[in-house]
Amino acid sequence: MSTLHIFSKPISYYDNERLVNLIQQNDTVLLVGDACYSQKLYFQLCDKLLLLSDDAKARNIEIMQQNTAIDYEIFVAKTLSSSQSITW
Amino acid sequence: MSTLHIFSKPISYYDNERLVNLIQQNDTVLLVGDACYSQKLYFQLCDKLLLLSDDAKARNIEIMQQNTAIDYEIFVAKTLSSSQSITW
Amino acid sequence: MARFVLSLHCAPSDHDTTQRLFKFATTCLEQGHSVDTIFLYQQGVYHASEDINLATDELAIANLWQTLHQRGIKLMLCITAAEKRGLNIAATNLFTVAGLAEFAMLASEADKWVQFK
Amino acid sequence: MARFVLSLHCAPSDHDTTQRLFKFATTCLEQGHSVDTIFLYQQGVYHASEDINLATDELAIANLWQTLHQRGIKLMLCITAAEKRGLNIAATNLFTVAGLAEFAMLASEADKWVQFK
Amino acid sequence: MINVLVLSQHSPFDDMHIRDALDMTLIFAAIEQNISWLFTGPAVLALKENQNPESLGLKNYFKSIKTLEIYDVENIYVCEKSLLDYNLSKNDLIINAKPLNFKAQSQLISAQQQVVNL
Amino acid sequence: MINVLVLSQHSPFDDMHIRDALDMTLIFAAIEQNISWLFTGPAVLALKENQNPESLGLKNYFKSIKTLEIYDVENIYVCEKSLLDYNLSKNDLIINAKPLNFKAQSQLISAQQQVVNL
Repeated sequence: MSTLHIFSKPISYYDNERLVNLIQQNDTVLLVGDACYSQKLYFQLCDKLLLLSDDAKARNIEIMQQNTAIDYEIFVAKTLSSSQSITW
Repeated sequence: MSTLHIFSKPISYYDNERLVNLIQQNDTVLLVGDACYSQKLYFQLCDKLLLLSDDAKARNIEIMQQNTAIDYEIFVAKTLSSSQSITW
Repeated sequence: MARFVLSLHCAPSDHDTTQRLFKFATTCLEQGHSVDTIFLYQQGVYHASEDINLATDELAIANLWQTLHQRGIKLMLCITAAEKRGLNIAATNLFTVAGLAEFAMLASEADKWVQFK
Repeated sequence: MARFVLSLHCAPSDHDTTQRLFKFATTCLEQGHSVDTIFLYQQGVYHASEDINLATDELAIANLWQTLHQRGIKLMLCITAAEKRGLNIAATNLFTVAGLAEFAMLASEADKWVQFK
Repeated sequence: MINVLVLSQHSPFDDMHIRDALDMTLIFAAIEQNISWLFTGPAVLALKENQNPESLGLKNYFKSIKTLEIYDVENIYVCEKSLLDYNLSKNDLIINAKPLNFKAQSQLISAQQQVVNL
Repeated sequence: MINVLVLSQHSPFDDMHIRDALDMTLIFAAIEQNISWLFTGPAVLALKENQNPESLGLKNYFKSIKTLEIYDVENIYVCEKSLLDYNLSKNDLIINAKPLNFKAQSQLISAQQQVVNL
């Protein structure tokens, strides 16, 4: 089981260095809201990202090939399949 | 004439890289509130810092030799002797 | 089917987070899960104000809370957080004033607690 | 002697910024300067709430505003910011409800505008 | 007439920061002061084209930004480095904003009587 | 009984973040859950000794942090790296908090049912 890390702001809002060290290989990183704008920079935290589809679309963000757009059903399902979630 | 830059939070709250480039040689950097905790790290922005004395004392912070403690009279005077102030 | 509690930590001026909380909560219900409470904490308590006055092209926050309430979700706010922040606790709309302990007990029984901020 | 305007941008739960604004404003007056207004903007508008309820070991915020008011400083708040955030603009304590233009004119005439947040 | 600079550093939907800055900019223009607006860091994203906040139920304040020129607000600036950070070019922006390097931003700041960071 | 972790990342007088986290920690202890509290980043400064907020008129909530042990809150953790960043050692802290490296922090997180970031 792994942790779901939820980010809602561009990565410059957070302390990357600590986060890089806290996020584990098998954890999931989900970008919602304004975090979607910096999907490229979030790669330093995790090499596979989920983006909340509605939020990305409203911001005219094309989801990069290696990333995955998810809807609210999957968002809810991910919180259940993770051992714990952290809203950063 | 120069700019007065006022910071109230530890430096990790800000985008250092942009600030380093925006603060000029002859500008003044004033640390108030929780910014006083990171006087050492603020040297990357400016090599001479002012700290608001009351705020530093309440936090049990010893002011480093190269920095200067100021009271509210000097705080007010500094806003007047600077061309403009920015509260970051 | 799982039991959720959700907490909201940002002021009503953060419309983006508000719409996300709404969609997450309604999706939980549509998937057959239960949402035992939505709890206002920190700046989130201001959502219970009866004086929010928004233009028609803004997010219809009042309608969102009305919908969540009608679907049976218990809307709660933290009394300590509210008193310190100046919310009128005698007029809190659809929200019930509660102690932190009441929420903590619901959170302890829930399968998942998801924060929105 | 100079003319100041000051603006406050954080919620009343930020006691540290509040005490700093108070000391700065009173020092301005003691130094013979004038403070043409203190203006509440963004989350600062919640300072005008009449329902802030703090224990006696907390910063006596109400007293600070009372003192500033008694010393003749015009306390103002932004109506647009207040309506969106749920402040009851019919009960704003010592603060006068004003449009942004009113403040902007004072700021344009002042020698210095200092923000607190 | 004084020079006033509004500084925006927050991302587009972070609370109402950009909208508060927009209101402030418009008001200073209305009372005929020499107003400038500088977007830096994630705030530059508020100028990105083809965004559609209505799909989330949110107000489309980008439309109001587009009308700034009508209100004679012509001094709109963006941080060149921040555009790069978010892969934006001048042509991806909804208004005609002037990209500034750090030195030019410092000069802009130095020319002001008041700087307000919202 | 479930494992709940309160996470603090804000500086001591940034709004009421640390105080909100303190309240949350005490409540979960009171209802007899297995509560832990992790201080990381500038939040570690809330554990620095000899601070005197009364001199600013502010409530001294550090006194309440000191009483955590009385309420059987024993799982207090600090980020080792953050202590270094602020030149603090374990002996400069007002309570007996366990310094954790990043790996141990990740393990702590993995052991929780709920993690709340305040």
